[in-house]
Amino acid sequence: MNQTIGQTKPTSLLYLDGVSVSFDGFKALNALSFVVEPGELRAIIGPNGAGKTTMMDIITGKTRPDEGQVFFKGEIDLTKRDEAEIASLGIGRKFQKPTVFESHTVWDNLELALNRKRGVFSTLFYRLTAEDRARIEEILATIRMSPRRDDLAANLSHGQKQWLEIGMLLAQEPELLLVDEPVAGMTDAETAETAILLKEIAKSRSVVVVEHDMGFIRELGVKVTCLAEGAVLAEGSIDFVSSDPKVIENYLGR
Amino acid sequence: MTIKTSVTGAFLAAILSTTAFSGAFAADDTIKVGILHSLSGTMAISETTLKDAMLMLIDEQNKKGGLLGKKLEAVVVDPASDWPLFAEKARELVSVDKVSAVFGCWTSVSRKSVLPVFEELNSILFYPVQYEGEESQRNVFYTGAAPNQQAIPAVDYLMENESVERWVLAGTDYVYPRTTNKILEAYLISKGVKPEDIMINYTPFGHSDWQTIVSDIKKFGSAGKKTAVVSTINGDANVPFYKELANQGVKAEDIPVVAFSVGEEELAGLDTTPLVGHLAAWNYFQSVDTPANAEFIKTWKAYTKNDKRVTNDPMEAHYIGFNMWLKAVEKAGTTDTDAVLDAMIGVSVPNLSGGYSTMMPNHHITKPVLIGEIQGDGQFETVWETPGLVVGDEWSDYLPDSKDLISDWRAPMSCGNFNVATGKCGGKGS
Amino acid sequence: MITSFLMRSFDRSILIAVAILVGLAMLVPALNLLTAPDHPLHVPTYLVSLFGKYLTYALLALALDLVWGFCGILSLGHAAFFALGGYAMGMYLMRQIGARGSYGNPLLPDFMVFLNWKELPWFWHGFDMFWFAALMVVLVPGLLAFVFGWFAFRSRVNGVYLSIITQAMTYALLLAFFRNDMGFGGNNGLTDFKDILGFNIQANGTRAALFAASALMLALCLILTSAIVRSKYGKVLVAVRDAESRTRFLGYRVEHIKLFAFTLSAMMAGIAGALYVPQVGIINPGEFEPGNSIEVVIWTAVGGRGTLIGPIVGAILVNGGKSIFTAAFPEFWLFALGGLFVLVTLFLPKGVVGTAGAYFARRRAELRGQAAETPNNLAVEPMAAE
Amino acid sequence: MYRILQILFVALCLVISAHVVGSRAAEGLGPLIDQLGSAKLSDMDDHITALAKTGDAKVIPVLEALGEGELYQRKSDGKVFLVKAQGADLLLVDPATGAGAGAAPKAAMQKVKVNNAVRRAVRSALGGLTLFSDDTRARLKAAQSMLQTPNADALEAIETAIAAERDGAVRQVLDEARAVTLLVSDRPEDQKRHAIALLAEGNGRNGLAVLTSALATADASLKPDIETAIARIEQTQAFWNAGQNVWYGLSLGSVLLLAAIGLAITFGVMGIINMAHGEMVMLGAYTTFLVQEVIRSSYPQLFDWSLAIALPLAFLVTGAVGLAIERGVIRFLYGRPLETLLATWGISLILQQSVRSIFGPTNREVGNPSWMSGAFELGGLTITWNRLWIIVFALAVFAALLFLLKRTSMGLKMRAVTQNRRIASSMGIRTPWVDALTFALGSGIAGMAGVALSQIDNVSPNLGQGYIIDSFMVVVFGGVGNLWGTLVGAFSLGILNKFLEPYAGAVLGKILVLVLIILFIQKKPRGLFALKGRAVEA
Repeated sequence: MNQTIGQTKPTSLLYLDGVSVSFDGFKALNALSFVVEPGELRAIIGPNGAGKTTMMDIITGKTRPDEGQVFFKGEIDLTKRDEAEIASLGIGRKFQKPTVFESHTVWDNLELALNRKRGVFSTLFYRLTAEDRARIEEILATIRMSPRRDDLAANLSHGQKQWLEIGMLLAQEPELLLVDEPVAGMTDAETAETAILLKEIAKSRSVVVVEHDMGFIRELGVKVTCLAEGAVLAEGSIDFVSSDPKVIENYLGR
Repeated sequence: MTIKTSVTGAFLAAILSTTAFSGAFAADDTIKVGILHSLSGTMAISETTLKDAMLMLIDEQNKKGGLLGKKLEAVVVDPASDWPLFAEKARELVSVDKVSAVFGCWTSVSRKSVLPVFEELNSILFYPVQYEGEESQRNVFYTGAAPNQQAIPAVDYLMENESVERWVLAGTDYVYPRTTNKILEAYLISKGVKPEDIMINYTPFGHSDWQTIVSDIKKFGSAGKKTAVVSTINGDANVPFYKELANQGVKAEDIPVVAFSVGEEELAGLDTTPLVGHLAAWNYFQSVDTPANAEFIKTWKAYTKNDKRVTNDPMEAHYIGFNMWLKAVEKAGTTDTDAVLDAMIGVSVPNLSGGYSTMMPNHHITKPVLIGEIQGDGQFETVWETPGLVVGDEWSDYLPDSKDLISDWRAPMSCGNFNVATGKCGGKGS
Repeated sequence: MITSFLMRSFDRSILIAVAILVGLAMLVPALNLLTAPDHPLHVPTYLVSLFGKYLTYALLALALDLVWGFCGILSLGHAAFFALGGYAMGMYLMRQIGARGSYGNPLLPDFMVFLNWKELPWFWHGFDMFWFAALMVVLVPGLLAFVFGWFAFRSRVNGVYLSIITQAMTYALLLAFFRNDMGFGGNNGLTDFKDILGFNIQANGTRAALFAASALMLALCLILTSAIVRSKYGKVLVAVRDAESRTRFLGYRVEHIKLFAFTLSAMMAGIAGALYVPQVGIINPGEFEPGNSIEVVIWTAVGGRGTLIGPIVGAILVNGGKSIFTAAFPEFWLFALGGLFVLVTLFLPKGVVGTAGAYFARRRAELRGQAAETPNNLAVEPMAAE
Repeated sequence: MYRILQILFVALCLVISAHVVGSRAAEGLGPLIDQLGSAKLSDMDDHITALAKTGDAKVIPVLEALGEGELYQRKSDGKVFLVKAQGADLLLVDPATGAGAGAAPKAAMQKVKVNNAVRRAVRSALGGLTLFSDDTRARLKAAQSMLQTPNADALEAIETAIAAERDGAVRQVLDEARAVTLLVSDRPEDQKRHAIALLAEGNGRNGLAVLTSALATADASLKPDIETAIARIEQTQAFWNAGQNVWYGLSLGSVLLLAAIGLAITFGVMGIINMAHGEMVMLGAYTTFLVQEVIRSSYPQLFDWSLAIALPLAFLVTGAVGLAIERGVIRFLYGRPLETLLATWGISLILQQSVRSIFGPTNREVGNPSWMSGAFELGGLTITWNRLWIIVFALAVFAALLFLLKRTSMGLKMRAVTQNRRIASSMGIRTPWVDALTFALGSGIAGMAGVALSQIDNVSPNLGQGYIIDSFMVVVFGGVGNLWGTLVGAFSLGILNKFLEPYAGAVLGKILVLVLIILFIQKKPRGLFALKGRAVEA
């Protein structure tokens, strides 16, 4: 397997090799290796404490690995960069708990997320151009929130916040999108719509989804990676993974 | 937004109405006296007593029939140990409450803060605390001790009676100790003390951990020469300092400490048994045995309804200042500032230590200097006294830049910093 | 670009506030100087200086609000920037005294003369020129804030930790300025000022002018802060306040965003201090007192943080109350002040202006008949436990 | 020379037949004592010497009373009495006969004036008189006074005493006293050289003082010996000084620990920025004051127990105040830490002013019980009892708190609630109650700290303010939420401060420590012992 990774490194979008990190003696990630190809939609499952969120923390620069390599687009070493830099490189992240700017309107949330210059002075003298306006309108339509554009984010329902956050990630125009449990707490209808939305998004970029909802993952119908105790347990189609005895033992239960 | 305007409006109205309100009270049937002492904050510990003392003095005077046939009325404000607030409150007392004179301030910085106000509004301030000198202002009367009325006699006493040869000058790092120590250093050197026999040490306000410094003092004192500590340590820091002295066994018989800022009030917070024999230099002690003082203490205890309340030097200074002001107003027949300023000079009133204190042309007064030893009961016992009265010297003779300056507020000189070398008013006069 | 940036700042409340301030800047001096003292509309000089002082406090509170209300940085050291600005101005005023000091030394301030200093310390040079002092008024606090913020924000010192080290900063400065060896007059600070720009500092005209300057400067800073918080940058500030890591993951350099606001705020605080000193006539290390910084926070909280008018109202209310109570109830005013802080945090967590604003917003919404839907937007339950 | 022979003679007589001599001299004693009453301060020395010469045992209480200021002269006839205060009156004792002489009002009596010079004369006279006392402690005291004020005249007396001395400790002091005295005498050089060698062995400052002054006057031949002896003593002292600094640092650290430990609960564990913490310390100190007031007026014999009584009371009083504050104000502010700052600041103003209104703005006297007074020597270290007890106390409080939090069910609940309120609540823990008790505990501990701090600091309304910033620094430096961090933080800041102080001075030292803390927080934004983990921030 290592050999294949070695070969895919130059072309793969995201490349993790032998990444380990521990907190106070607890090994959150244990020599994790993981590759995402351009345009791929990937689902990650795994029991609590398997290291899913920690992996995302490492990719987005929030946590530094104790050892191991993390490369983006083949050449860019992510372990040497901080969150803002990595975000600018084109990696977006959605948190487990929906995090939007509650005291801003839906529109402002998207405007802030828009992929424009983000320095102090460029934001200070920023004026909304027709182009930006059109882009925001477009995203609003995509996430089906056009009528609520002037509402404060604080007043959105839980599901709407999740969507707004996805919309913000779209506005960021990332090449790789990391999505942590996007359908937690959603109704079935919302879940279904979210699956459609993610598939739509994945057409133009790579997406990594962490999710517990097996139904949702089945709906996505993509390659699945199962993590346990900080390392990859199994990888493949949902049917392949869910029939793996180790996965059943560790995660799905009998 | 309407809220904002209405709030501001209401507030403006409130301010103006209090102004008008107190203005309305400024009827002609009373003479107002301002009391500008901190009642809260760090200085409340010292200043509150002075407020009470002033209220008592005014009360007593009213029992005697007031002044110029009118009752005296005290106006108390709280500048809260906040120096700019002192200026604000002084301005309020003079221009809103229209007081005839203000008794107040403790720290030098509070006095410095209000000086321009009294100058601008031409009113009178009585300042009752020992201070560093180097100042003489037309509108201020300094009833506390100048350095020559406290520090220098104390050092003389130690040199003569205790044959001290080695000196620790320990003080809080602010202007009074700095200046006093500069003066003392120059004075000691002029008396033949070698510079290496003088140790100067400054600590911050409210310093509470004295272990290192007390042990340094012990070390400095073990060089085979009689050593004494001259302490200009201020206020709150004294209690932990003395507690540390007592515990480390620094006895007065071996290394006496003479303090300029420790009075009866400060000792009230201490068990003084281990401190017996340490010294203080003041112009008044509660233990002074005169009928006037006995009367004063009796009135004070009755007024505060507390048998344990002590009296101290700044209280006596207010007593002197207040009586001088009464006399000057009577002499001038009016409370008008200019007339009172003229009448003040030369006024002589009894002090509490059995003599008379006189207001000199430099706005400082004559006082006896007493050296007292701390007793087990928290009082001082006078062990030495200047033979006569000492005139407060505002411009020290031991500082190079002030030795040529004098002050005389009588016409025609009317100058606070006349240079005798150049013969001109205004410092160097050049 | 600049005009459009500034034009953005004017909404109704800001316009009214600016109008009031400009009006005061003209009216108060006029009423003070042009009416006779017994005229019913006469404003005594005493009140002119007092209100001038309040306005500088208001500016300080506004500066704090920019970082606390909008960016969530609770600085407990803003009085330090205020004091530094004040010291810069004080040094200019000291140099203006020239040979009129007690000792008549043309170069050295009095406190240096009697402590036997022979020459002017290097950092006192240049302060005889107003432009230089004016520059230092913004540069020194700005630089300190920049350096301090650079380290603190880069290492992601946050929340309570940041508040405590800002306290440490102002406390260290307090101790440093108390030291006479520092060359800033020790505990007594700088006093006995005579002239400012050639005008007698005690003249009524100068006082009125200083009042007007304070009012206009406050108006100007209000416009500026309003423009800032309404720009995209302002939205980023609020975003940082509400969800710092989200902002970071969007690609914003949070440390730069914070640093700019912090530095700018410190500069405004410095200006406030510079206007404060000539009006109260003294600057001393007491201004660095950690408690002072906490008080500024309280003014802002009382008025309403996160609103621009709030801190101004809060500063004037609290200080006005202090002025009245210290004279009316000298023994008990601390109870009133302490009680006020407790009650405001308990019952008006959004401050006077914030609460009133929310109330009026609700009323308007009701009038428009959308009561049911109106997001009771900013109004978090006043006493939301947990 | 005559005088010391006299003393020696007297001393010997005292040992052999004190009674005979005593009664014989008694007739002359009365007038001699009465002379003290009317003498000038400058003549007192001679009168004291004359009294000492009589060698009468009755002189000892008279001189002691003189030193203590308990000798009074009757204004009417100039007769001098030993007195004891009894209410407003003075109880008189005739010094010559030791018999009671009735009582007299204070106004009728005048205290015999003493100053430091008189006290010194008394001390050395008593030293001579009690050098042969039966009481070991009196002999030790006498030997020490001989050591402190070397007087060549007393040399032979000391030597006689050494010969007679059986007690090792006294003997050691006497040997040192002899060496010191020898140096100021005109004894031959080799004896002096011997004395110098003896002094160089010890580490006493007395030796250093005598040697330094002897250096100026000594013969050229002796000078090298003295110089090496001085160098040697200084070397030992330098060694001990480092130890002394560590001790000072530990003791400062223990004060910081005491001040901060309550805050480590209310701020560190509960997250309340409790600006009223200092006022809790102050209330504890005032409780001590009240306890001592009651004891002084009603049960003076219990004074040494005053702190033991004050401790639980202070804990209860401040704990109750803390409980009231939590129930009345803070419980509405959980989850809004910065707002607890504003409210508690208001509370601290109110508490300060309340205390000022009730007790007055001035310092209140809190005495040291005898077991907390004075100092003892440990090698070259001077260790004051009060500091030692405070260190012990601070560590004891720390240990007790640690035990409470880690080993009891209450502690478990406290930790559970502060870590996850909702889950704790769903598990049946009454969270509001636990919150209140935790806050009360933190406040109560602050109150106990106040009892200890009343022993070394002012008891005034401002007491708390002096500690609040330092306490926060300690907790933040150590790492919020970690008690061990508070312990290590307090002691390391204390020691750092004390090592900087000799070089930088007290002020600059403190500034440096603050700057170092600021820099340290940049390096470790969560303090010395940060809690690590995934903990996603909001």
